[in-house]
Amino acid sequence: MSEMEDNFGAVEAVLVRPEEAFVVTVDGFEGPLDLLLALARDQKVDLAKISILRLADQYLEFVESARRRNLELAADYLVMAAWLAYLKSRLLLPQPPSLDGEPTALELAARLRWRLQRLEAMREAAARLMARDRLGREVFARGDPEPVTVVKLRTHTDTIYDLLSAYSAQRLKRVRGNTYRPPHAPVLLIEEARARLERMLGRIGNWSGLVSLLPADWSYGAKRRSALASTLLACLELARDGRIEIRQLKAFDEVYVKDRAGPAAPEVAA
Amino acid sequence: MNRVLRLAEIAGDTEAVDMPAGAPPQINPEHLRMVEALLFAASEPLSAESLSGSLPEGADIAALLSELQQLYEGRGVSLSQVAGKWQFRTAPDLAFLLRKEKPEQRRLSRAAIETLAIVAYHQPVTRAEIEDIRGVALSKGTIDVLMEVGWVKIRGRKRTPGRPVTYGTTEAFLLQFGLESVSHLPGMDELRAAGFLEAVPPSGFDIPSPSDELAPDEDPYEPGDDLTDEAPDPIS
Amino acid sequence: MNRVLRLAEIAGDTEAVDMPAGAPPQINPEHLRMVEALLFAASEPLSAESLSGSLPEGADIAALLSELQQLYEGRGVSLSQVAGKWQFRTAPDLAFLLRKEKPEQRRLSRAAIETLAIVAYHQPVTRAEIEDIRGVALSKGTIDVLMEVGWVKIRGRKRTPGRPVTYGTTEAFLLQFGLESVSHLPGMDELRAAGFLEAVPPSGFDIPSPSDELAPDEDPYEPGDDLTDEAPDPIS
Repeated sequence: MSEMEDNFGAVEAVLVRPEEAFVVTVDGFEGPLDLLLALARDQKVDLAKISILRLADQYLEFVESARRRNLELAADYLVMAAWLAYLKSRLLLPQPPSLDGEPTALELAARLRWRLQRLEAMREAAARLMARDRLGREVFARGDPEPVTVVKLRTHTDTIYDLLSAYSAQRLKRVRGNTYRPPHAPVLLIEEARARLERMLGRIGNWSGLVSLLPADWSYGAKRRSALASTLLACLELARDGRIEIRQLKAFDEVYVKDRAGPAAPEVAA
Repeated sequence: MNRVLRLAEIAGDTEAVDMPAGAPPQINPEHLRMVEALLFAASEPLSAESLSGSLPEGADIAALLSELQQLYEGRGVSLSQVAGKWQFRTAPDLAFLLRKEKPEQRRLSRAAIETLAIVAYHQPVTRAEIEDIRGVALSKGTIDVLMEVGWVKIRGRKRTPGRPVTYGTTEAFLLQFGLESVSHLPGMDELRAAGFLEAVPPSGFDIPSPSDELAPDEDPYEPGDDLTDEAPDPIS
Repeated sequence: MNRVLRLAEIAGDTEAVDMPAGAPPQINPEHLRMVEALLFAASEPLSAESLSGSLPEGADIAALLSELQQLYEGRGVSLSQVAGKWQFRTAPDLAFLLRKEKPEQRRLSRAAIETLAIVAYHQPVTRAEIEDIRGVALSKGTIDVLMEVGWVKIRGRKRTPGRPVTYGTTEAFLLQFGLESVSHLPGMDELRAAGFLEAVPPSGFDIPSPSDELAPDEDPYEPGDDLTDEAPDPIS
């Protein structure tokens, strides 16, 4: 039994090779089984009683005539032809005693007959299915449905506690805000000053005054104080890293900066 | 009786029931079925003319429609006429079936509850006054939200230039927060006692005593008033 | 007679007509109206459960549905049971009236139609099994088309080497073809009795019946699975 399965399975596997994903139809047939079914109908007998021997002949004839007409048949048609020729020869020979599970020719023929019947049964089922009254074609649902409207029933969970605490906190904050609010002094961060200087490296003239390096919009008032302090600290960091030199002649005097990587003195590093 | 017989005729086999002699306009049950199906499947109301166009020649469309309307009378579905056209609709008294209520719990945003509290304590209060008390401009939707929830209403207009509208709280507000009237909102001492304010509030801090009564400088709101609810913008 | 009286009762006022003694299950006319309205309003079929959910406690939904079905029998609109749910649909014999400039639905190829039928009758079924029945390789797009139309879905994996995916039909398929369930497919019993729903010629094996339930050798499909839908090719 299982060997019969295997045996047949091998033929079928060839018939349905996935790489033949596009199927060349022969005169409108969808594969060898479809062709066989059409030929079987020509015999005008019940499929259950169809002569497989005659069917094999019809099929081989068909393949032969296709060949004569120079039609190129898809491989699966040829595989079926070869298998039918083999089946035919076995059916014609006297039946040898069944070898240990090996399917007999009659069994193979019966199985083919059954597959044809099954295909036809499914075809009829498909036809019956498609003949049903279909929604949107023969029968129609309500054309203008009245959908259920969802009404949101909102409930608020706010309590008198929320109300009073929001009010008290807000009023207090406001009253305090009016009495003392530390003024926010503008601050140029040291990191910003340093990043700015680093971008300027190579373009700083020899011994430029520190004041000349301040950002233009930070050159007066509180902003100037913050910018001066941050830029000085940034210069000290860069000097520590050996990227610039700093000089001040005496306390509180102007601070001068020299770019060690500047274009004027490229090899000063030594 | 006549009516019932005709019902039976439509519902069941046509041969079995004899039309009583002298029955009013001959209703062809086949035509009735057709009108029924056409109206059911239509995506919009149909006029008698367009129904006629789909029915066999000579069908008495007016009689058919009136028969169909009677047939559905008192049922879950009724045949109604809108703008001269016909359509099936579910019976109006069953509208509740087509409405699902979905409970949803919400909380006001910080800005909204602060604004609500200010309206409650300082009413009647104008938008500009609310902004002054909060120290922040009111975003467009805040008062709208409170009015939509139904806790804040426009109560009048202030007798100042521009006649800005004044806001106050509603009955629903009192219900939500369990207050008998706005004058029952806790005052300074009670807020202090409840721990909302520290023992010694900053100097100049006071809590107003709100009232439902019109303020001396307030006019009642008349819906006929123009709908600007703000003082003219001083900038534009 | 009984029937007619009940019809009259539903159509008109309830008091006027006495229920005949010994009437079958008491149909509450209000409940009947409600079921009618709910089904009429819905754009999709409704299950008995969901109808129950909208009706008053204790309403006999089965009796109401069967009463309503009878009430609409022979009319232009009828109450049909599809995919285990209930929906009003126009009577099939009136198709000629309603089939107008409906945009022609995508035409399915012969291969697609056959494949659909095989999936419907043989589900759960693998691609290899479909190919075995048709005796030809399925072209790549065939199942895709059916899935795109929404009639076929991946339902699981077969517990065989390679764990190929199994296909089945969807609820939309049942709705489209007006089927109560897959076991109501036309000619199902005959096909089963003849053994044509089996993979091998009948020889006294158990006969499977298509079902939405997972087959004994089927695992539910998990979208996380890799998308190979075929057993490893024994040839390549």
